[in-house]
Amino acid sequence: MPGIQEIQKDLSDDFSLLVNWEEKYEYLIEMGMDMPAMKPQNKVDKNLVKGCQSSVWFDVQCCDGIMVFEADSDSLVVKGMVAMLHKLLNNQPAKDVLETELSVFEELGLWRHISSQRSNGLTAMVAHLKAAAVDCLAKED
Amino acid sequence: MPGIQEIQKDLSDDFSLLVNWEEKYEYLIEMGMDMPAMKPQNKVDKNLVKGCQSSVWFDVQCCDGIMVFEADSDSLVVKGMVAMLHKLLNNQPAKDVLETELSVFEELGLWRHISSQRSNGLTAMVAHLKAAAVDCLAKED
Amino acid sequence: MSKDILSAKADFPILKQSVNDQPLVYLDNAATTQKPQVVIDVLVDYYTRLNANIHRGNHSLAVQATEAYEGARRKVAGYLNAERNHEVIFTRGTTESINLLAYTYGDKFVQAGDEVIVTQLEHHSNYVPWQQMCLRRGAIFRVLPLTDRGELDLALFERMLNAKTRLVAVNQVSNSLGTVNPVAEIIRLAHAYEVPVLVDAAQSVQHLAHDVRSLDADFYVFSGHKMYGPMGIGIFYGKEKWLEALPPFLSGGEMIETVTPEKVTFNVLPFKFEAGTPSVAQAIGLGAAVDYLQQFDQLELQKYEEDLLAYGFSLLAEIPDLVIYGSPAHRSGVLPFNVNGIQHYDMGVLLDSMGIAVRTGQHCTQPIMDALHINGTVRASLALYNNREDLDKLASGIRRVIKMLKR
Amino acid sequence: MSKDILSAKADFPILKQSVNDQPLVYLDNAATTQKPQVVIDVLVDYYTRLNANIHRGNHSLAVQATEAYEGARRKVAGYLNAERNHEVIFTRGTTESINLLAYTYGDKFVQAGDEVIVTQLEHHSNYVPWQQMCLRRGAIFRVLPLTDRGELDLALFERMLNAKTRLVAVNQVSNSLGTVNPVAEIIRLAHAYEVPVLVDAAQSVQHLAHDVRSLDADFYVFSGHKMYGPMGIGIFYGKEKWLEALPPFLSGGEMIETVTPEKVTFNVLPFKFEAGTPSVAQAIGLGAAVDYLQQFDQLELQKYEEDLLAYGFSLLAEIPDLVIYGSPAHRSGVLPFNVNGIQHYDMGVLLDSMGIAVRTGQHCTQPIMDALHINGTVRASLALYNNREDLDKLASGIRRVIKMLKR
Ligand SMILES: Cc1ncc(COP(=O)(O)O)c(C=O)c1O
Ligand SMILES: Cc1ncc(COP(=O)(O)O)c(C=O)c1O
Repeated sequence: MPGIQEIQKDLSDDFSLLVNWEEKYEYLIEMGMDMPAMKPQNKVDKNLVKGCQSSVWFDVQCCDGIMVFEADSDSLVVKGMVAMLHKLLNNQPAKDVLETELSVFEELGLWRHISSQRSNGLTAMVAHLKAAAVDCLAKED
Repeated sequence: MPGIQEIQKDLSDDFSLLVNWEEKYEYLIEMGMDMPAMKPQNKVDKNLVKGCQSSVWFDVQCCDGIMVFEADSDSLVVKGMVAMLHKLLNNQPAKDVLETELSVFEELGLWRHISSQRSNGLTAMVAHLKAAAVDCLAKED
Repeated sequence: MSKDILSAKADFPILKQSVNDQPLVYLDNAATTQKPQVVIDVLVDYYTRLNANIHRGNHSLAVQATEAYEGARRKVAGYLNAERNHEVIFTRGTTESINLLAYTYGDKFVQAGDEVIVTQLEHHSNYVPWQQMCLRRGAIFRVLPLTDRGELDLALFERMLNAKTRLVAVNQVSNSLGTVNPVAEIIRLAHAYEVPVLVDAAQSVQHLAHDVRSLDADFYVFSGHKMYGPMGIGIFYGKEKWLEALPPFLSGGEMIETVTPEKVTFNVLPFKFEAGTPSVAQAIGLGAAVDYLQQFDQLELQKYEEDLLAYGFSLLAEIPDLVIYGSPAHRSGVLPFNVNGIQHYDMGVLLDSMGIAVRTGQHCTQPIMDALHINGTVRASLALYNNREDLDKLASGIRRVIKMLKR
Repeated sequence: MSKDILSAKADFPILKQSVNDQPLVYLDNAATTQKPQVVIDVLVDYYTRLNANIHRGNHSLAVQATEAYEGARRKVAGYLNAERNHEVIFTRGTTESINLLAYTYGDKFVQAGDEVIVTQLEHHSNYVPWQQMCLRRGAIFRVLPLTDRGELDLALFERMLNAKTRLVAVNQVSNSLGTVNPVAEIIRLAHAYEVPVLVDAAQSVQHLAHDVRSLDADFYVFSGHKMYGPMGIGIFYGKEKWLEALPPFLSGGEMIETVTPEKVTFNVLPFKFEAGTPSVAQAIGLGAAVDYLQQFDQLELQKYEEDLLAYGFSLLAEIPDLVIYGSPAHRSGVLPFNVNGIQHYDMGVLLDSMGIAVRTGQHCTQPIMDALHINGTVRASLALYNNREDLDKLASGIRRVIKMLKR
């Protein structure tokens, strides 16, 4: 399993081949479609990260300090972002999730739109996953 | 007795000799000081044209359609303006007071400051005298 | 000679921009319009030549700034055909204007058990202030429902009116469906019960006729920023008799005549309702926007915008799976839609990636969304600088998005 | 390296102007300050590159405008050393901020028989809203008198405080006398009774220390236009616990979470208090003004302004028949005076003829004028761009006027 930094680098390389915003979004949406489906019974209110215009569900499990999660969104754009987070953080040690800076989002610029949205933004999603990582580590002690 | 238009012309000529604002104000203030004093017993509330920062009194009489008035102000600048109105309109037929456009104020520019003040402005004073002229004509009929 | 409408686009510097490497197509005009260079210039000129606090000053800057501010009031009064300049009060915008009335009218004229009528077509800004006022006063908040076509039912409205009705608040054009409401009729019916009517003209004053006297509106409110003027300025118009009857809202400098610890006396209209230092630059900017608008022949402008809207709908109608909301007899400025199976949010983000700015979501009209059983729409909305090319790009953008998402 | 204060004058384009054929000497800064070019530029940039309605939009302009607006909030919060950004609410200005509190705090926390304390040193904007609120709520409006020196008497204030006191409202610097009030002490004394304090910082935030946390102010309000920012924007700062406890003031778009005919739920801070489209451009402009101010070393700036004021008083003291009002131990920004036998109005108009802008009259502080038994003063007031030459011109201008009028 490659580390978060390595995956960031790969993603960044992939995106650098795309010439414009449309292509980047297309790629992102494809990533969303390729992400493993979330079990319907996990799409419950307690897993909902509530947003303004779209909903995101995260079901996070913690096994021996490793974070494992499923996720989904009713927006395909947001789902693409979720898939990117999934690629980066699923199956990673909670410690790394907590400590690694996710510079790739900044780098790609694509996220500006979504990240500054009040509550369903990328910032909120990352914060949600980092909080889960904290819980995960706490359980471990 | 020269007519209002004639006096306007004279005033305008006098002022045209003055090179700057300060000189114009000096001249104006002198006019105020030279104006015949108002009888103290006439400086009563009913003759007050109330203003924001200075007070003006007008005591207007009407004899055979001729307007005769005394006036004063606690501001020397305003008193100068009042004196100018006195020079223009005192002893003039009410009919002329009502009908003549007082273009001299516009011309001199000096009045901009005072005329746009909310209530103690030149506009208010002229309106007061024109209203008195209407009364004067009404009495005559 | 009135100005050519097709020349307008060149007057708006922001429209020359690229967004996401594409030339900007701005179709979010119901949220806020862009500003012509003349309005921007007036702001710069104000701050570089005139800036001063107004009304109480005797120095030259203060006098000139006061004249410019009061000049702007006269321009707005002229634009609205108000009977008196002092019937025009400057506020921050539509929302503040409505709250001003809700507080002052509520305190003075609304008692427990009285009724206030709004419609289901209102923006939150013309809904919540009345609801809150009714809660404060123990009054009954009544909502005229919209019909299946997205219109108001006049017969139903007439039945809602009664001796307990104290006020009617209605918009002239709905910001989320574009429905043009029969406000003249509503006013006539309400006046039969001696009930005053507030017209929310936020979406109409810049597009339709704007004559408060022939409309016989008691109150008429709108925002400068939606009619090519600066942010942070709006209008509260009220008939003199009402403005005289209402108590002041905000208190402080400027609206005071005399003050003692026991008592104050208030200043005359319009100052009674303009407490504190007003937004001088913005008011003058709004005056410049009015001047800009009045360069056009008003009927021609209305016709141009109507044709453009019809053209937009004809393009949308051809797109498979696209649903247009509402089918009112008369619509202005707004194209509300969704594509089946595509989230409005995704549509908005992806159109933006092509440089096309639209708005998505509930548009501050949750009651309408609830009535339509949806959680939002895509809304394209027009201004005088839009043209057919913009709408062609919108239509092909939508088709692109459908292709991207429906595989 | 901090910026040289003597270089500031060149940053303000309006100061290069002539008024009445004389170079402008602007000494009406307590009414409103002039704006540096950087603030004007930010407004132009906003309208030519960013303009959009904020918060609810997904398109690029809306996102960028939202970021710029929230960035301005962060700048102001930083400038005030607020604990949280959402404790900073944008309003139109000091007057609206005070009314916001008077309405919301009054409704929730003030009952018949309760007491509210203001001082005789207040501007009408921090006097009348409390008086009106007390009238609405049946509460007692108490006014702390000023001393012969034009100061507040802390011992007397302490005696006025009691278990019925609900709020204290006081300015940090008086706009008509320049008195610097001991607000830290006042807050300490009031907090001993668990009474919150509103600090009217309209005349202090731009001149003195501005740290709401070390001051422990519950509410702190001021106007952008008096601190080199645009017209029509101001700040209502409140401690989070108070902002959470207060009901909303204006209602409408933006401050709503959900709406049904029966009920609304309100948005989180700061949005709960920002109903309707905010003044986006002006907020960003205020942020630019904060950036501008922070280029200077704050202590050096304060020292510069203090020295300048002392210099001004030393010049005035030499003029025969000139009366200076008040003699407080600590004064900021304001030179209030009259010349015996000369109407303040005449002084103002004639100084203006020499290009010198001062303000004359009551300065929206009738209670102070009543206490001093006068009907007005001449007020020269300073900003960071003023220098000794301006004050030399003022002094010789006053001497000229005396010569013109006293013959
Ligand atoms: C001390 C003080 N408070 C309040 C105000 C009112 O400020 P604004 O008119 O900007 O609302 C002023 C402005 O003159 C002031 O000097
Ligand atoms: C119909 C309608 N009413 C009221 C408003 C509120 O206007 P503002 O946000 O400028 O106060 C809007 C703006 O979206 C609107 O469209």
